[in-house]
Amino acid sequence: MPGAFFLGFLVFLMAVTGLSALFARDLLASIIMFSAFSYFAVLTYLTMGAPDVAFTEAVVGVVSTTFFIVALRRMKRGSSK
Amino acid sequence: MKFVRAGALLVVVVMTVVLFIGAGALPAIYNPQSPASTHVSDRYIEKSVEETGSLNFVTAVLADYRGYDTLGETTVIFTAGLAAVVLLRSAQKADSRGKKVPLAKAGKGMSERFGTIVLNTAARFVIPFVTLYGVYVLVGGGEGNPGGGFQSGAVLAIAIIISRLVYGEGAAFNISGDLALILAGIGTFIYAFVGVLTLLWGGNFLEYGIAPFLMSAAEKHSLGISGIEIGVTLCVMATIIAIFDALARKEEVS
Amino acid sequence: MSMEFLLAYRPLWAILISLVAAALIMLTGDKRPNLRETWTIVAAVGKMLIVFSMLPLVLAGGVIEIEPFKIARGVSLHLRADAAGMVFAVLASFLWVVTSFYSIGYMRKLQEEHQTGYFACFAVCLSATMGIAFAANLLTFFVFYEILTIATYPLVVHHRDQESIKAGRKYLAYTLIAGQLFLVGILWVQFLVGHGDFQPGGFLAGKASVGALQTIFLLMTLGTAVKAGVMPVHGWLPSAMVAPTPVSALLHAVAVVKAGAFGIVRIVGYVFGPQLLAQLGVAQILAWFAAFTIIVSSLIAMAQDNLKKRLAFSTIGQLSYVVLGAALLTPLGIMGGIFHIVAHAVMKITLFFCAGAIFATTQLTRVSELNGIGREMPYTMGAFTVGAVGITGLPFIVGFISKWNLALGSLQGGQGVYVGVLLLSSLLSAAYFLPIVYAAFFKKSEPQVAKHHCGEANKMMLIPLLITAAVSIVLGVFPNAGGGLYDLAAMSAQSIVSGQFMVGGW
Amino acid sequence: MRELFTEHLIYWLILFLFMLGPYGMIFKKNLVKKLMSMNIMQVAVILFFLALGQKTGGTIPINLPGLIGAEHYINPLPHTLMLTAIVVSLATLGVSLGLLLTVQKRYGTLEEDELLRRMNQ
Amino acid sequence: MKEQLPALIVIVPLLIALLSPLVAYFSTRLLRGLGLTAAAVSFVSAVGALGHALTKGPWHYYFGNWAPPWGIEYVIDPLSGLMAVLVSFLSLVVLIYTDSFLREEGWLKQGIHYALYLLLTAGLLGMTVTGDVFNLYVFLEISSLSAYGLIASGGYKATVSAFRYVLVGTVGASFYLLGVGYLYAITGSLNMADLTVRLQPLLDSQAVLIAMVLILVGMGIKMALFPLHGWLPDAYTYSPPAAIPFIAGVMTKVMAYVLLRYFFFIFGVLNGFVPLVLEVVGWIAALGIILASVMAIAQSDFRRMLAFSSVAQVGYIGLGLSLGNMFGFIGAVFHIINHAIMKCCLFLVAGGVKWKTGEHLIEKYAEMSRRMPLTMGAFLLGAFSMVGIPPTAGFFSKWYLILGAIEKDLWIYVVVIILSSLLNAIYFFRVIEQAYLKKAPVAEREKFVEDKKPELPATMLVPIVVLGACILVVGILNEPLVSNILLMAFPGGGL
Repeated sequence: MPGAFFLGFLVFLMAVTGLSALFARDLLASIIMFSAFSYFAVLTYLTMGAPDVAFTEAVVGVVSTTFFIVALRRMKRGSSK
Repeated sequence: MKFVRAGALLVVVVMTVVLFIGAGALPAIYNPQSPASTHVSDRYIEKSVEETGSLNFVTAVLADYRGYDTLGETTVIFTAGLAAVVLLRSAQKADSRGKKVPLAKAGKGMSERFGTIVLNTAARFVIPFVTLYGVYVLVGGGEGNPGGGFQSGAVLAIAIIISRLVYGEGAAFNISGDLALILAGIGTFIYAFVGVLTLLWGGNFLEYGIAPFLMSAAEKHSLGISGIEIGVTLCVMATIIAIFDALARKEEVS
Repeated sequence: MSMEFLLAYRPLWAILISLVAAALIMLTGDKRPNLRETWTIVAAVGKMLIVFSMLPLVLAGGVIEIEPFKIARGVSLHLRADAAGMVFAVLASFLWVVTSFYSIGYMRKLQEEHQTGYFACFAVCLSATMGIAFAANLLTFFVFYEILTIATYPLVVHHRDQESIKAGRKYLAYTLIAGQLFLVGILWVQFLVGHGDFQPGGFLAGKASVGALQTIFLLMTLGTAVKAGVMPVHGWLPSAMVAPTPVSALLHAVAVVKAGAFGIVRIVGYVFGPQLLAQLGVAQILAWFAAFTIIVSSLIAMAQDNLKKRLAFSTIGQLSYVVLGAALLTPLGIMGGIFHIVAHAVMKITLFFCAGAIFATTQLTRVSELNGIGREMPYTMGAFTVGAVGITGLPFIVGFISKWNLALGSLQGGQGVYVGVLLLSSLLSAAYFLPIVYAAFFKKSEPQVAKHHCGEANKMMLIPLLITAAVSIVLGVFPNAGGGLYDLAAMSAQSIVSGQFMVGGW
Repeated sequence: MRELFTEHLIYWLILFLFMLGPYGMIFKKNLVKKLMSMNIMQVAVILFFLALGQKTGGTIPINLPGLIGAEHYINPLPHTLMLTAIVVSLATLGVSLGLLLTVQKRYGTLEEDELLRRMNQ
Repeated sequence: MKEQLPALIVIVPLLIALLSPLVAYFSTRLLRGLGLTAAAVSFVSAVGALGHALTKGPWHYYFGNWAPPWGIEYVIDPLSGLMAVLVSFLSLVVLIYTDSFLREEGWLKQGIHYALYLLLTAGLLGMTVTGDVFNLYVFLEISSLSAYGLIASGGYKATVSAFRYVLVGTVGASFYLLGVGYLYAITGSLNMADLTVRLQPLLDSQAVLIAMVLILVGMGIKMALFPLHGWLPDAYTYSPPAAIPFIAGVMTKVMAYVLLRYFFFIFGVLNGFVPLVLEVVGWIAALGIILASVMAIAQSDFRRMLAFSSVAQVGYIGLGLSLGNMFGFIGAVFHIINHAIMKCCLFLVAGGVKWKTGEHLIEKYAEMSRRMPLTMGAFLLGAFSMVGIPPTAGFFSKWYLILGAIEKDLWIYVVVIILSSLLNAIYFFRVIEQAYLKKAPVAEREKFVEDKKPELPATMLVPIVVLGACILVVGILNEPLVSNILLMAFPGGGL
């Protein structure tokens, strides 16, 4: 089953991006790594043959990254005082 | 504090080990005879085309066999919208203490625009296609390609967010926070109302086959499915915008 | 509402009448004060009539039994007016009438506040007492037992000052812990036997191992002994003296302590039964505790200068008479114990009324200050003398009869040592009561007493204590006068021992 | 042993991702990172469900005219469930970010211990 | 419409909630009216469904008319019917209570609050009556999210505690979902009845043990079982007084009901690893009862004390669950009912005192019985019931729990229950002393002497008194409740 190894590799990639999202020092860096994590999740779903779920994950990934960035902007401006 | 930290770490490690050992007892991946692939899903695959008239099995299961789950699902996203708005609205001074602000202009705070010349032109080009694609995803779902209420709602929301980011809050192509919340409520209400309609016609909740139109069962089901898909799209789009508006709103008075 | 339905459900009406009165007092009390008293008196008299109306039937050997509704799975609210229950019910209802008159006089004299709460809790206490008297299974008994605990708490903390709050806390600590232990015992019996219905002669024989039965007996007697003030667990009683005197009178003579003693009689007679207890050998231990309490409490009483504290310790001693009577397992002993509930109640309530009257009129509480009070308040001190002498066991006063039966009971059971204990306690009680009487009448009166020239207590307090003194003399001469309590005691002892021939007696 | 490895490798990786959630939530100081670990945990559960639905030789669960029979298609049920789970994760994300903004606006910090200190003052 | 009752229980509050923001824009009075009718209709249909379940046996309602393993079904059996009646009744009562708190809020705030409240009701009702495990997860999320929203709308400290609640709650939900995943992996079905049948042969396999542990941890977090209760005290203390009575009273109980449903019905109490897991649950619950009661004694804020006492009382339900026999089941379910009513009543009292005097520290409760006699009367009943004084309902749930423990010969649990009712007595009588016996400082005395207004507006006082009366009524009428409903609900059928 070639799929298993490819799948395993993708999930491994997800694990790497997930860990680096958590252990990045700067918030913006971790948010970027987080969107990479979501991106690899989309790829994993595709290799698992779930187009609907992949599409939704992609869209939700975009929206959640936007939310994170917007929230971060307000926090940066907010935390200045 | 140290002690609690160590205790928690211990619990997490133990839990991981237990799960890893337990994973062995799970049925092997990819084997077609695994209980999950044989017990319930075969009927979805074989009968969903003639029963629900939708080529995409996932949409069939999502909107028809387990349609009630998706109603719950849409309500979840609506609740999230409510919670986010009530939270950030209470953070600001309760400005509109009861006096009615016309919906369209409600929440028309000044928010800075990122619109430089490059972004303006790019946005002017991108937004129509994104919206068109969103509508296509909603309509195309029936003909057997992936897509449906959630995806199209989100894509349309992205279109509006792009316009909101680039042209600021005054952009024509924008929905105010309060209006978005009400729209989300209406969207989910459409979904629930389709269910209530089937109740009124005498069937169980969300039983599309009971509709009194002169159509084959499959067409009735696909009509029902597209009905609720529209509700879902409206709700998801409006909620994402409501949450975005709540997050991005630069409160006027700090 | 057909007639026999009304008659059949009398035990329930006896309980409910004062609950209704309590509700009425709470509703109307604040606005129109004297309504409080009228409701109390109406309820007291009504309850007495209901209870006395059941007397002839029970005296004739009959039993009024009802199960209005089920209160738990497999257990119903089971009320039964049997001989032992009637003794306690007649006593409580009669003394409540007297106490309510007395407390009206006492409260008016001292202008106490919170009187609405006082009278309402009084009424609830009495309905709980009725419930305890008529309970026919362990759960019903326990329900009313706990209601009594909770209803007495506001009375103990009546003065709302720091000292009474502390006393209230102590009272709750003892009684709640005891209640929980009792509950475990009841549940264990419920599990073993599937029901908790009292049967004369007990129903636990052979139902569990000896060890289990002994533990159940320990749990249940601990649960009731706290309220009966048996020595190691009597701590709350003296400190509950901070309550106003009618409450102490109610606590010590009519309701709470008697409920504990009555509980022990129920457990010994109707749950375990004499034969089983004899086999288990635990009755001996209970008898030793009772004897120990009798002696030690009398010794401590002598050292108490506060009059009410001295009466409290005397009560602890007298109550252990009842416990001793029950623990003797002989018909005469049990009869003596049950009758002593009546005897002690009547005498001790007289003493407390006198103490209250003295406090109300002269604000004196210490025994050392009472020299020469006899000349100031002749009737009060006269009644006090009757009560005091009655407790020491003078013939022709009711105390003697029960002590006599107790002595015969211990002889009948072959445990002569307890006769010695009874005699010694009579001497000790004489030692702590007679000095008061002597000082009151023959010593030169103290300056404050003379200065007061207060004269007798007011009528509302004087008449009740004279009545109870008279009753203790009348009962001393004709034990069956009024409610035929002596026969009732004999009948209940008879039914407990079931079959053993009853011998001797006055 | 070898097939045990290939059969269940995917599960172990998924469960590692799953346990990353509570780990990150407890040990990461920054509230935003706690939020991310919560999200990672939810994605892990989604992966787990999808892995359950896999079939060798199954194509995507969309009806191809020629192909009849359940063994040709991948099990659509987990996909439906996971659509719901993804949107739930978006919903909780939206609410939590709203909460974070309010906390940050009031207490000016998102570090856990700093926040607790300022809260209890 | 008669035969659609199970759907109406959940759908009516859901529909009204969806329209709340729209209706609020037009008229808040209409919104209040609609909210009350929604709760009332849901209550009536729950009672109707329970009646049907008791007379004609469990009621299976198929959504979209798809048969169970394929579609979602609602099962109204005596247990879920009783829970639905309890939840909808308390929701109706507390809805009347919250009315006066929202009077002066903005229209959108009111609309959102009503929507969140009705969604919480619909979510909890959905969880009690559903027969599908994944549907239960969806409604779990609906109720959790609306609870996060309700708690967070109570000021800044509430926001921090709400954030922690979101994190811990979502972790709990994910654990639960993974548990459902495991069950789905080895049986292939999501319907409870079908799951029960297909699990029987597999009960000794490791996967079922892992699924059990996951669901137990997941629901344990949502139910605030002892070691997993970290989020509860802050969430209950800082949340707005309008929402907390319903959340505190009902939410943790429905989660406990889900565990009861899993362990008594789906896994079956006697086979496979279940007795082992239940014993562990029992020990944790027993430990939790004692420690939480001790912590409750140490609190000075009335609501925080109630929060810790909630954790202890949930331990009772865990204990009842772990006993596994009939009396343990009856004790657990009966305690769910009692504690829901008691805790709801006590938090209503706390909210009422805060509304009238703005106080929530216990020493500020001095002489409160003079100022608010009826409210403190209801508090008294609640306190007696928590301590377990006979005529009230709390005593009888202890009665059945101890009976169950004796039947299983687990004397440690008997000691734990007895010890904890004494601990309860300590911290409740501390408040009773404060309210009834202590004198208020002179300054406050004048304040309340001259305000002639009734102690609380009627819309707040009526729910408090009604729940106080309920405690007594349920206590006295516990036998018919147990024999007719709970015994029929017990999986093996009553004795």
